Amino acid sequence: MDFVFTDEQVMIADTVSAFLVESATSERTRAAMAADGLDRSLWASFCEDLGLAGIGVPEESGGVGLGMVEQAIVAEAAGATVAPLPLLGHAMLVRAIVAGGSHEQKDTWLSRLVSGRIVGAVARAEHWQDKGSSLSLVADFVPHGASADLIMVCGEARAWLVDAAQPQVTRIGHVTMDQTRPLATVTLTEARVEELPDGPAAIAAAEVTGLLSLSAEALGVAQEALDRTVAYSKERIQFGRPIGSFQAYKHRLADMMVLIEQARSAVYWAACALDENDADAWLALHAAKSFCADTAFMCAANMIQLHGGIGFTWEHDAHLFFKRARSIQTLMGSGNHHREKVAAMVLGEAA
Amino acid sequence: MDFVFTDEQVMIADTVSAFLVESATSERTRAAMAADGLDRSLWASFCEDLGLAGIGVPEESGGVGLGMVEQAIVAEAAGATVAPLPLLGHAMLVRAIVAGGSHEQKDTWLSRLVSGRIVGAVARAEHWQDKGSSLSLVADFVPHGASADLIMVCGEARAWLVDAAQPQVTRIGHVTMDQTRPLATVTLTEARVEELPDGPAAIAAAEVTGLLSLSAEALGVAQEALDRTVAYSKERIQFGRPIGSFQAYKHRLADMMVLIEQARSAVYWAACALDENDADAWLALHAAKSFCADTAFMCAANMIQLHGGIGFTWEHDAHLFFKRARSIQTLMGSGNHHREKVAAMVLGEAA
Amino acid sequence: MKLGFSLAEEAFRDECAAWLQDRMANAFADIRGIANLTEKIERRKEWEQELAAHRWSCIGWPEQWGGRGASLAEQVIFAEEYARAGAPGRVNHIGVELAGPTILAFGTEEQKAKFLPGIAAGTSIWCQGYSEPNAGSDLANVRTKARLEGDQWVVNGQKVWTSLAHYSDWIFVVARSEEGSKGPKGLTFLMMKLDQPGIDVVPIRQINGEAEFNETFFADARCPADSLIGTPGDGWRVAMGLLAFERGVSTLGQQMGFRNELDEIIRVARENGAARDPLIRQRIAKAEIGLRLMRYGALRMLSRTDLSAIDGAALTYKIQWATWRRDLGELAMDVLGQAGEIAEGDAYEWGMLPNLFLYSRCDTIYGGTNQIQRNQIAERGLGLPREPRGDV
Amino acid sequence: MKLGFSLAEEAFRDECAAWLQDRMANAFADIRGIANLTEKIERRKEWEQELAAHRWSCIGWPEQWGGRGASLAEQVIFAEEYARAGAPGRVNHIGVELAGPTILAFGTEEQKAKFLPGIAAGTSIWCQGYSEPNAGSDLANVRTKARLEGDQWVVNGQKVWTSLAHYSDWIFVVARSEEGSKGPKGLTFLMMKLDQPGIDVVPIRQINGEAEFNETFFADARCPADSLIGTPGDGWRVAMGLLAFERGVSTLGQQMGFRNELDEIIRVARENGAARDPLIRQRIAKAEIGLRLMRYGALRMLSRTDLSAIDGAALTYKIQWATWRRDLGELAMDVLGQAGEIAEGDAYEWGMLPNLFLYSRCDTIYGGTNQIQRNQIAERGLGLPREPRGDV
Repeated sequence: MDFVFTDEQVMIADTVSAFLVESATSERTRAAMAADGLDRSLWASFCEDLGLAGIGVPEESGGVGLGMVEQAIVAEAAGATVAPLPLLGHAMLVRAIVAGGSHEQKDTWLSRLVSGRIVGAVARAEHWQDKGSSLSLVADFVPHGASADLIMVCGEARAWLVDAAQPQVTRIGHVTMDQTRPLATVTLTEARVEELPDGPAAIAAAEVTGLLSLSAEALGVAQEALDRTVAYSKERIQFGRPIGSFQAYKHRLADMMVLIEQARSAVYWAACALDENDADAWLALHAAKSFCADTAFMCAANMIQLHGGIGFTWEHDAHLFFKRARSIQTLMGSGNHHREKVAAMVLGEAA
Repeated sequence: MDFVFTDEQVMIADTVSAFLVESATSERTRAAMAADGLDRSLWASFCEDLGLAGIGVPEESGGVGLGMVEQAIVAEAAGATVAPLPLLGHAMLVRAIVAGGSHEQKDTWLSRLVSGRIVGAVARAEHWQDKGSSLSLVADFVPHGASADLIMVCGEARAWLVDAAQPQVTRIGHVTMDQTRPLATVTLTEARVEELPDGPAAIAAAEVTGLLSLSAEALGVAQEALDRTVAYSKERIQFGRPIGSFQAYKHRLADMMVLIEQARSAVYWAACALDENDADAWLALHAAKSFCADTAFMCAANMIQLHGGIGFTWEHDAHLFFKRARSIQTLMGSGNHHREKVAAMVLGEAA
Repeated sequence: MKLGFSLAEEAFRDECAAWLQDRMANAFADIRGIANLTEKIERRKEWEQELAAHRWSCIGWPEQWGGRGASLAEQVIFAEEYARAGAPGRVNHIGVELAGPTILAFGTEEQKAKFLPGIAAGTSIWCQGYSEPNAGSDLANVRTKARLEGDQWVVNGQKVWTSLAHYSDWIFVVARSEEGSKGPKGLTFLMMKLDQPGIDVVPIRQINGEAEFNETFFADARCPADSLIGTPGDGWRVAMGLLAFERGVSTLGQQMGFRNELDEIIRVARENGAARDPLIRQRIAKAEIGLRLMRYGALRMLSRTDLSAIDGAALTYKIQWATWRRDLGELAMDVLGQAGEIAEGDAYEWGMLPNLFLYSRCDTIYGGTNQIQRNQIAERGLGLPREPRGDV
Repeated sequence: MKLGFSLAEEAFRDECAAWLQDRMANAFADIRGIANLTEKIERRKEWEQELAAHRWSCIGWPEQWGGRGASLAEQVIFAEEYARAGAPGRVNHIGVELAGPTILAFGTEEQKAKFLPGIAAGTSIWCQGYSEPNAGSDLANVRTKARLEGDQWVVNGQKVWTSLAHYSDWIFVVARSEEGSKGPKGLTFLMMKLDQPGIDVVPIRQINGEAEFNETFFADARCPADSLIGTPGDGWRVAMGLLAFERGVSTLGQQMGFRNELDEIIRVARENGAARDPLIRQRIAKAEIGLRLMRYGALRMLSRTDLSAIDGAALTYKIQWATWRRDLGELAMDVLGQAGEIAEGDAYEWGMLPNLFLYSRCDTIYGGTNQIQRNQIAERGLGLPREPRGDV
């Protein structure tokens, strides 16, 4: 039992954070927002220079073979900069292929994904029509779906890989409230697909990776919203005093910190529980997703409020955090949904 | 349209408030708490000297024939002093007999109740055994039920008056968290009863009177909790300043005031809606009960918190308000229950 | 205490309802239901003039100045019927509800004659210049300067959050006219024509992608010497009086807009099944209760005989509606689910409910943040000691 | 980063679990599960001595002073197994967790030899004298006075909220030893025997009807000159160091008590059907999540290598658990429904859940109110400017 980062984990956290703070600037983010919400050059250097896109991939498949704690560290840093990167879908897809793909699929896709040559996404559909090697379906709300080259489509216990470039696949990229991670509608019309041999394993891997990544991202959003607001509160003078000296202002910042400390415990509890195959791993994931998303929203909303008028302008970055926080709340199940799962578990009801 | 008190209503409010502030002292309340939670001498002088026990009774039956606004004014003042009086059951019973009783029942009971010679209570039972003139049942959680002489028992659409002195009636007065209004279990074993000819009218009158009274009482509790805490905050010095000068403290008091102003609108909206037979009267009652009870609880809880250590001692009165507020929340349906009713109404669902 | 209306009042209701409904069904059907501040401005100016032509533009004003001297009950009724008919948001809200009443209360007879007819006629649109970039919530920290040069005031500085300045004819400005004065002292309240070379209006884009607010720059902007209300140095008192008018009958009209938003949430919730979720149901109920209590709070506030007295319902109104609407925005998004995150078209433009969610984040800030409201409530409403001012 | 335990640690778990479960099943079965501070005190003092006899009373202390020099993981394991076995609340909590570590950190070798064996043996029960009636949250506003008379300190004044003083042997007192000093300066930290004519302990009845706290009066109370920790005037530093020890491994034991309360709520909810209510289910889930996050927050806090550094998890812990437990109390009552308002017997005495509801109102006040916690978090954790102190 040692619930602090190892030296290597501290180094990863410092590296990824330094890289993103320097590269994922507000200017670049806003340029990506005006396009498809993806900074391709940033993603390329994330994959090539930083080499952290292969965290979830074993070394023999070209990855760096690290665990969920490291996955969370990267997602946290990405959240803190609201970076316009396809990290969520990438991490989900990579771990899904590792968990449920064939040898050929791993050989074919993992190195291309890890090197950043192709962009990945994951979609889910309620209904589909399966004609052996071709598949028809509509999947809504796919993060970065319009920018992806390879999409894993999940339907109940089955999962298929789809090359998005074929004409049988159409993507409609929507104007999305959070422009740093636009959603798309993906339609397959008798598209060529290759099914993953272990669908349930692939889907489970994608799901736990997605929930953990969103939780960690939310932690990053929340902490950065607090840090920036604290900095502002020490500079901004009103009524002849720095606004951070007013007690009510202080107490709101303190409340943010109280939540963030819990969110941090939640993320790394869940990450360790996954890495250590702990029986409570799902409980931890439901807890982390609901708690961290709500914390991020509360902190980003306070970031706007505590900045006053400037906080609600387009020009200030506060709305980027606010919109990201809201989108995290909605993606992959609301807070109420995950709390209901927790309730069923602690009340001893069957899943 | 004139949503302020008339001069007569201002006078009633001033009179009842002055009477209770002078008579319903903490000492007398604590003496009643150690007994059955009823200050009989206070009740006698409320009925005789003040003459306001007959608000709900027409003048021809010995009452003063006033409306629901006046009923609310009295309940608000009683709440503000957490007076150990049987007002809730009294008001419910009196208005029930007026609405659904026979001439004989009105003649027999109203003047005795209004003069304070007998104490009334109202009970509700889920199941009963009716053998013509005798009735058997168990009713739980009857406010001041162990102290009452005349109890109206309601079962679905029927209502009976029961003389509590007969041996076929047993009352168990419970040690109750709010000792200013103890609850009792009332058991009838082939007891003599007289049925009210219009049961539904009697029950409806009791219910609207009870809900409005509890809402108004809650308003009184909340306002008094705020007023006493404001007074304390101007006197109490910490860190070299009156604690009321600290911004976070101020903001909590401000939040209390914001809720209380809404609670006041709720109570008198509901009272007017009842007096004017407005179609929204039930909506107003559900709104008032849920909103005012929650407001009272929030304010009384803050009263404890903002008094610091002294606030949680037995010797200080804060816990009396806190316990009364909690009991108001629970009596006659929780906040969630009443909000669910509101939701069904606004969503256009059948009641 | 009485909520209902008299027979005469109900007759008045019939009269204005008939007039409003006819206009909204026919001549002005094209602007029916417009709630935001910036759509179809020209047609809405025509609508202001149509109201004026039938003496419906400012019914609470004295008859002499184009009003009807309407009673409170009549004003309440008109506000209700105006909204019920779906008549559009008033583009001259600030003229009718703030500038006009301020001139009526503090202006000279000459000023009344000069300004009120244009407001009543719907031909002069007004905006307000209070906030400044470095002042924020500290409203009295005014740096915009005014100096008297001959028979003109010359104004230099910058105002911010001047909503609708880009469509307005007049602006009222609080400027520092005494060199070296601080805080609320030495300020003067001026009325200036916007269309002049010394004034530049730059829109500010908000979180929802639209621009309703502006920065307004003054570089040797000018107005005649008699354009001030009150006396030089007395501007703070006038400005504070004006803020009090913000809590008038127009709040009821505002509430009708809220009603539409809540109704839309209810409609969507019934349609997409969110209305079956007990947690959503609780929040819909809370929203409904909050809206009703706003209405009865406004009626309590308006029914007071002494309008100048500090009153709990009036002091608490701003934070109450702003917080209610912020919560409503979150409810709207939770009812919409993921669909709420996607715009219908190809531009960053939002339908009623997502826009409510985004725009309501401004509500708790402009016109006095929730924090400032709480200070005011505590200090003016509860008499708590003032926070010590710093000297940085 | 790792949550699991090693094989050696699991072996340690088996050892202490076996010992604890045997005692709770046999020799001490009569005090199994007692959570409150005042029940069966004499038997629980015997239990302290039983723990000591087998070197389980303060396993984190050095072996020299009766401990085992246990690792953090071992301390965590022991705390878990202690609670799992249903062993009762430690009556000498303050001695073992606060007084002992303070003496270990700041005391002389003589003081260690004098005081530590009694604490380790469970024969000296301790309580603390910090708060004063006129100080409240302003802990440094100490008026109790100490003066050196020959070879003795003579103490006069009053302390309040001294929990368990009526069952204790020793009290540590922060007193003003420099005439005319103010605030945190001029204070001295003294250890005094309670059983003497100059000290009078008067219980304070709380909201739940019980009395766990006391007022403690000092009238020429005495202790030897060498009863101070640190130097005269240096008491504030010692007292603050002691408060830091409050956030040690014992928090995990406290959390096991919370676990029992939440489990009881879950049991009742399943039994009476409240568990079918989606609103209750959300709150149960929130409580479960909050409790788990407290555990992992405590583990983060304890896993730090530099225990003196200011740490977010440590700074936020008090407000976190106090607020969690207050909310739990409200959940308990909502699950119980009206039945929660009625006591089982004829006295004003409450079962676990209603008592939780009432007593948790103290939690957010004693040991630093939630307000003070937020000040600390903002000023020490976030580096925000201090609130100006007044001079009344």
